[in-house]
Amino acid sequence: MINEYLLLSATLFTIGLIGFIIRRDLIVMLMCLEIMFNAVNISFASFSYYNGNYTGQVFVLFSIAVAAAEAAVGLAIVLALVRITGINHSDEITGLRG
Amino acid sequence: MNIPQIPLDFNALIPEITITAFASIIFLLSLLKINKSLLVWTSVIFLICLIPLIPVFEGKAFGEFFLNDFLAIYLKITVLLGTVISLLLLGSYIKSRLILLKESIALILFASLGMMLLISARELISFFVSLELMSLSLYALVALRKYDKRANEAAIKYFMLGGLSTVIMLFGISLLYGATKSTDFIFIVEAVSKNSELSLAGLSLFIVGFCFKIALIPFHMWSPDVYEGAPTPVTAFISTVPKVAVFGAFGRILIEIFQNYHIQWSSFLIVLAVITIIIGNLLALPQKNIKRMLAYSSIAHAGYIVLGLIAGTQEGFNSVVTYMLVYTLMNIGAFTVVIALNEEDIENYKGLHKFHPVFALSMLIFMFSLTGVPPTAGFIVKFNIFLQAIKAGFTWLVIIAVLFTVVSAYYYLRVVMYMYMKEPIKSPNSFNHRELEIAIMFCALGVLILGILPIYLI
Amino acid sequence: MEKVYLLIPIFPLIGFIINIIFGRFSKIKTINTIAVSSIFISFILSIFSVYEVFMGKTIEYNFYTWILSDDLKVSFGYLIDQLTAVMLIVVTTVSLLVHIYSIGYMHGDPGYARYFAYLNLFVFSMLMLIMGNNLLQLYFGWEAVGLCSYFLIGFWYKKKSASDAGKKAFIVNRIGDFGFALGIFLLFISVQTLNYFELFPKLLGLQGQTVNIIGLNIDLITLIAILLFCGAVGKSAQLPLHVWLPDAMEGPTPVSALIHAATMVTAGIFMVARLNPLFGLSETALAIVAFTGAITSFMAATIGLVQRDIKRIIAYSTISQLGYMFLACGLAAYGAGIFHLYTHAFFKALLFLCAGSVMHAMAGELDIYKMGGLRKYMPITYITFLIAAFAISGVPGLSGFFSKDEILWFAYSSPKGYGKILWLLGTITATLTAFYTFRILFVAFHGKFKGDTEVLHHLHESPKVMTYPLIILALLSLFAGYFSVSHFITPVVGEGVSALPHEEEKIVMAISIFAALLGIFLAFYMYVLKPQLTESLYMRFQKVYKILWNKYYFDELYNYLFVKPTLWISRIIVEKISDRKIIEGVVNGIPKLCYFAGGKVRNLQTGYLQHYAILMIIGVCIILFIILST
Amino acid sequence: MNQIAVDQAFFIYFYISLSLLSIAVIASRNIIHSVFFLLIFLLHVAAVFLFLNAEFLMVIQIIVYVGGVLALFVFAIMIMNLKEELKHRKFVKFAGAGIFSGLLFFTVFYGYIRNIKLSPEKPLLSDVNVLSSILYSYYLLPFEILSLVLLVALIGGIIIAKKDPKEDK
Amino acid sequence: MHSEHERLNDYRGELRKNLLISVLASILFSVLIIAFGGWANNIKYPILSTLIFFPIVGSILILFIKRQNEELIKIATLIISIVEFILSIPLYFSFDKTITKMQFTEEYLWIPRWGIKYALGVDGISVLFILLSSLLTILCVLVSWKEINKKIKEFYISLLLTHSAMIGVFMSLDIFLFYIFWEAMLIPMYLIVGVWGGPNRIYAAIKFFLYTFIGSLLMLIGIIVLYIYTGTSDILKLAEFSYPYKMQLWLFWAFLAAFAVKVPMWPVHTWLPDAHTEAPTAGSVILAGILIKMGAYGLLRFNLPMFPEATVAMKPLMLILSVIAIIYGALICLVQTDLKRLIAYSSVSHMGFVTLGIFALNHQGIQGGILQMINHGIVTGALFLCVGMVYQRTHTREIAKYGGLATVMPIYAALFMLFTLASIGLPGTNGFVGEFLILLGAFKSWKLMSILGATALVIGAAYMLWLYQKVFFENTGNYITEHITGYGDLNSREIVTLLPLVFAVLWIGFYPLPILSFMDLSVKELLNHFNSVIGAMR
Repeated sequence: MINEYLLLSATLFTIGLIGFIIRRDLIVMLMCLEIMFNAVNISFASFSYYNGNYTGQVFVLFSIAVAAAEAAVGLAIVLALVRITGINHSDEITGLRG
Repeated sequence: MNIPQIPLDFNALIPEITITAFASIIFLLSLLKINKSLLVWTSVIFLICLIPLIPVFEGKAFGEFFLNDFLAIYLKITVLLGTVISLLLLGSYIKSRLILLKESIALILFASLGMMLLISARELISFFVSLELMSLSLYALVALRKYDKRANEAAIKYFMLGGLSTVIMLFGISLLYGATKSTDFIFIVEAVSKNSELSLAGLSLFIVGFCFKIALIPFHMWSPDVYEGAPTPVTAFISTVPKVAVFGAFGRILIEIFQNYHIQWSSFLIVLAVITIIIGNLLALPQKNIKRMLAYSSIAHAGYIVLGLIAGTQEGFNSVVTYMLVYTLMNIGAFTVVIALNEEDIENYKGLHKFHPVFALSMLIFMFSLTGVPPTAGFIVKFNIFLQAIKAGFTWLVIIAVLFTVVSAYYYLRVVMYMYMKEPIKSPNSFNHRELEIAIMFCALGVLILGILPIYLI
Repeated sequence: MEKVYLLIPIFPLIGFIINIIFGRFSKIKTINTIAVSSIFISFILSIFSVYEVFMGKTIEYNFYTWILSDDLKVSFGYLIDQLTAVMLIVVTTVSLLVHIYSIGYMHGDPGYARYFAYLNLFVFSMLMLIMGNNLLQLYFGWEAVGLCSYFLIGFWYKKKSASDAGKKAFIVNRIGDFGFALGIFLLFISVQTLNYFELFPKLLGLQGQTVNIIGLNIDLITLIAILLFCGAVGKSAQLPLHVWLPDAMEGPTPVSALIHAATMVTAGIFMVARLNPLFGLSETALAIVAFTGAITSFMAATIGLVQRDIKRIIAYSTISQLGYMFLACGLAAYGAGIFHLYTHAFFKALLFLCAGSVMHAMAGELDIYKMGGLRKYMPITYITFLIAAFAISGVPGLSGFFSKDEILWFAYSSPKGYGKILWLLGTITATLTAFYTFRILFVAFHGKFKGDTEVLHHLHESPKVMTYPLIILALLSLFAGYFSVSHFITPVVGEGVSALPHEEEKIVMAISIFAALLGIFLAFYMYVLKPQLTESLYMRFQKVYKILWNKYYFDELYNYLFVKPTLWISRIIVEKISDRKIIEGVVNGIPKLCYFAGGKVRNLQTGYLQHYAILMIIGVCIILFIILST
Repeated sequence: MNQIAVDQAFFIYFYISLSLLSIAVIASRNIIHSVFFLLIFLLHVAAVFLFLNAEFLMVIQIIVYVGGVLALFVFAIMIMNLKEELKHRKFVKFAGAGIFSGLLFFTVFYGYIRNIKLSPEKPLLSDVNVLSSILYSYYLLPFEILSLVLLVALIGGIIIAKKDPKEDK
Repeated sequence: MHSEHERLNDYRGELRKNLLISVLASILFSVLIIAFGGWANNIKYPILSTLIFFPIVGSILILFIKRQNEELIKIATLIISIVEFILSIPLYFSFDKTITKMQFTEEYLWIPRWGIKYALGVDGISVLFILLSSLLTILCVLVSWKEINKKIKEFYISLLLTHSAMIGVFMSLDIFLFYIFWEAMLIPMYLIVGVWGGPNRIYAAIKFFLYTFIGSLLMLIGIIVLYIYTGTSDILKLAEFSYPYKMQLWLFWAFLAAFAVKVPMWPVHTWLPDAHTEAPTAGSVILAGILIKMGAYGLLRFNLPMFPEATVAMKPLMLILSVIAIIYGALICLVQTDLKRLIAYSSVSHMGFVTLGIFALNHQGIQGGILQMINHGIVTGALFLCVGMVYQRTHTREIAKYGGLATVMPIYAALFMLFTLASIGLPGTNGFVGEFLILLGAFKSWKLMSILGATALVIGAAYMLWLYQKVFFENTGNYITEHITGYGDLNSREIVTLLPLVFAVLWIGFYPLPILSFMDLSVKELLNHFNSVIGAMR
């Protein structure tokens, strides 16, 4: 079963990744990050299940907390950007390059 | 189910705990109406007092979770030195710009706390959380100048790509955990051979996170943009201190845990190092903005440093560690000069020697040190890295590195050339704070003295 | 007592140093007192040394070690034997007279001090050359006299032709010295010494050894001799390196007398004579020496026939006479060669000094066709010139006759097959010599004055300080021949070889007397009796005349063959193409390439967040792929 | 039906629904729809945790994500008052390249881990008591650090997001 | 015009006074230091370290002099350099010519972890360069007196630091220390060329730096490989090891990369004309006088003793390259239009002689090579000084604009003539002895190469005399008459600057024995070692 769970995790991760890469909207990109976090969490939990120890679960706990923290900071940054420039699209912020 | 027990001794943790407490207090104080430079100077003095005490707390805490050995102490001192200088820069920046917030002091302290924990972490969860502590503080620091469009852009890019790398790294950790059934390094070392395929897959994803943080090509893309967009003191901080910690952790994981898989991980690190050295140096060549140029230069430096890891020996790792100290001094020093001159366009460095002989001289020292010309410390550490790489049999890699060092000399020297050999086009609108002078003098003398008497470097 | 002779070269050196440093601040009188007295002391000391040699002593003395490196040990020292003694007499006498003469000749020249300093330096160098006891010291003097010649030819440096001539002299000499130096190297690595006395005994051991040069096996001794002879060819202005000597006439005339007639140019003959044990071991080398001498002698004489410049004619005559001397040396009759050197020094110096005297009177005019009838205005000059002309033509009783006759006799009587050819060439040359010398005499001193009237008013005999040296030299030209140098130096160079009985010498002598008189008569006939004949001859042999007038086009040939191609190669191939294009192209190309590549790679940094992410993902894939494959 | 078959059936359901939901999140034009799809997605993940014997995680997933993070998203969207997305392009221009690199990642990665075999252990039977004991003793250090992470996130979030009239120059 | 003249006179008076003060002060100072040295002799007075650190300390002192106080800076530098020279004289007189060991050695553990030592010592070869360097530095200070008129303080500091680093190179007995000095010298030199140079100085400086840097770094790799192989960084010990042939070849090339660039050998010579041409006079003098000698010195110190087999194998190639450099440099000189550039290219040719001698691999060749290095330092240094002096008056280096200088500046013309003659190797000047020995050595070793090399005697004479003719002879050009007035011939400072070199030229020309015997044993030792290794291999 572990391979199936890993497949699930990888699939979700890939979808999140693709979303992260192709969406312009910064908030959706953040959501995609959350999807990826969840994909990883699934893999952790499944490993925990099949390895027979709690460490995976503990890690998921931490991961969730960190994801939340990241979301908070990320949203704040996006908010600041939108407030200053009115832009919330990733492909419109290309002032720094070269 | 029996619950593993660990002794709750946290002697070795005392410096971190002190910093935690101090940072919290500073944060609280920064909410009050207190003179900013007072805060800065308090923190600086606190850290300076702390630095000599760090070696005292050699040892372990929480069983094997937290290790404060010689290397960790060395790295921590480096981190704290970098932090002190960055704080000085920040202090001067806050004074003259009024744009950075007081909270930044606390954030820098938290970031360096995260780094110190990262350096000592011997267990993947602590490791991951410390890394996040560092990263989140850095995101916030970059975003601090929130009324600046470029800073915002930098923060977004940093955050988004950082998040991506975090997730990839986390995935790697999960695979590693799956393969070894543990997050404790000691168990991992034992278990890694049982499931080598999976753990190598985990390792390679795990390493991506490191590569991102130390900006190896092709994971470097954030760094020039962020360096350019972030407030310069923050750039100085980001470009050096986190790398110290990350390289420390990186080396530990590669050399202590995956020692037996040296061939596997070195195979792609070689590729990355070669690409990084070549492209990093080539990219730095046409830059017009000095911060950007330094960004690419630090990318290239990361390439050189990785050579020490590729060597795959404890000595190689030591050479990396010492490189980080010197790298911190010279890179922060260079950024300090940039702050002091308040000028990012290299064109405007023309004839600066006339107006600021001391700054120009220091910049000269930093540039030559970055190039790796004796008698600066930059040479000694680069020599050390090359020595270890050749010892491990990577002579051809070193030859490539050496050839591109010459390329790097070209753009470093251009700065010197502009400062000393061209006529000035305008007098710079620079500022001249005591903090900056102290920082510059410290870095320049450090680079010179360590270059002539490299006893602390080897 | 030996050490005293060290002072012979030292005094001129001191004179040089004093004059070159303090000359600028000194009075004229001080300058020439220093210069002349230093030479005079050398002269006196030379006389002493010659006396000692005459008494049968050979003086050798090492002053100090000059160069010491591994097996190479070279000293500064001196060796005075019969050969050196003769040379000492020639050099000190002529230079003393020329110094005195110059006091008058150079009067009022702004570079007066410089002139005397150079002259002293020259005497010093020449003495080093002839007195040296080893080959490297000879080389030292050899190059040093070349340098002085360079200085003195280009003495009036403001004249482009003068400085050009000086440069040419130096460089052409250097070409000869190139061979000379190689000869020294080859000799040294064969015998491990350069000292004459140590060297000569070892030469026999070299016989039969060969050296491989680009696949050819050449006899070692022959090669050494030829290489050394190269130096002599350059210094003594033999074919094909003779081109510098006529140009050297740009220098002050006393210099031409001293350096380019009497002393320096004879260094080649001296060298060959000095190294006679070496040359004697190689028939080939000797033949080369002899033929070079004979051909040069003849060609130079033919050129001399048509020139108009008084000094140039004498210069070609010098080349011709030097050829004579080489002819003698090539026949292993070194004694005869040196004898001719000795007599030639006096009458040729005299010729030059007379020419100088004429120029002095004529305000620097050189074209003999602008002179004429000078006999009346300058009697002393005329008479001395006449004596010199007789001497050079080989009129019996005068010094030239003895030496020339001896050479022709050795040529005629040589056991070698080619001796007769050489003799024939020599005899024809003798006729030509007499002809062109008397051509000067008749054109310049006889007939009517053809120059400007302005000049005519100032015509005068030269001051006494100039005429006395002329007179002394005339006396020497008259009587020097009675002192048989060839016998004197036999201990050093050996007897000349003659395969014929001594009675036949009279026939040779008669023929050569006849040749000389024929030349004189022809000149008299053409320039005094039937002056219009020259015109018709000129019309008849225009082409020959043109070739002779242009000196067989040697200068042009060298210019097109060597100078221009070298400059072309330097400018186009080496500098423009190799240095600027290829090497600099690579050197500057690499940074440009880097810069270009940097600019291209830079485009990857687009600023698009997602581009960055995509690149990261591709990086991850690469890492995974690499891990997968290892 | 035996346990394994049930598990497999549920797994297939979750696999399909989670995939579709996540695709829906990234595909919907309206950002609010995205948030709601994310909500359902997160709940499904919580259910997956349940299947993996991690009840506590399920609870945490629901509390933290649904109660915290999603609320944050919604608030943020409301504060920003973004509606332009509806009028604009949804994807970046080089979406094709993005999809390609994503799939490439999947192929390489999954091709790699597909064959791995783990030594089977007895599946974990969860006990919240044990979990808590471990968390507060064995993993005390990371737990404490985590508190700092949250503190920093707090500070960072607030100072970045807040309007500061005094320094608004 | 009158006041101008007066001002000039005042200036000259001032100058004389300053010079006098400097000389007196230096003598006093030296006496003090030497007295101290004598006193401290019991505790092994570290003369070499003193020599290295004295200018560094001096430059730190100068750092504290006020920028406006230009005269004081100059005087201080002059005093420091004269004292330095006087201090280096004992090296000559106390040197024991009868032993082959390194002398005046000092040794302290420097980087204990790697076993790297701060080890100094000199043999008969290096002493000569140290003395030459000390001498030339004084002259550089003197010639820069009026030429350098911006950033004076920095200039003199750079000069002193360059000096320290250069003599450090010649003294180091530790390969690591050697490298440090070798590279450290680049920094001040880069500044000297780039800041105080001519119009195209930046290009020249960067070219110089990058060229040498790339070579040095390749050598660095060689050093590391050596160090790893042997575990020691002691130069003397390194020479005692025998390395596998293949490794020798690689290392030979790695070291050659650095040394060939410095020498410079063909075809890596193109930095030299640019750097020499653009550098200020002092820079050119140091570059030509000492800096490029470091390359040949390196060959002697490393390539020959450490990689004898590779040296033998590479000998033909090296000889060919040397000959190409000789002829190539000479040919290019024939068509140069720039005074300094011509002299610079002549350096290429002359240094070709040096390498020709060194790779002849016999006593005369090597001895001649070393002597030729010194000669070249003296002569080319002097020529650059001369050019600098006239450039200050005319502000042009274009040969075509000159002419007739001999009339205007007779003393100058005379001195220049002497150096010209030395440059073309006339017997009686130092150039002859060196070239003769080299060609003789090369002749022993490979006749054809010596013959080809000797052609440069002809071409050398051609271009130098052509130069001399164009600059000094014929009629004075308009340009010169316009610019030269008001200065006239050389002033006393300039004559004083050139006199030591005149003396050296003639001294070595007539009596080279002291110098030859000085290095005799060292060269013998080198060759003995070399031959014994080669002999053992066979």
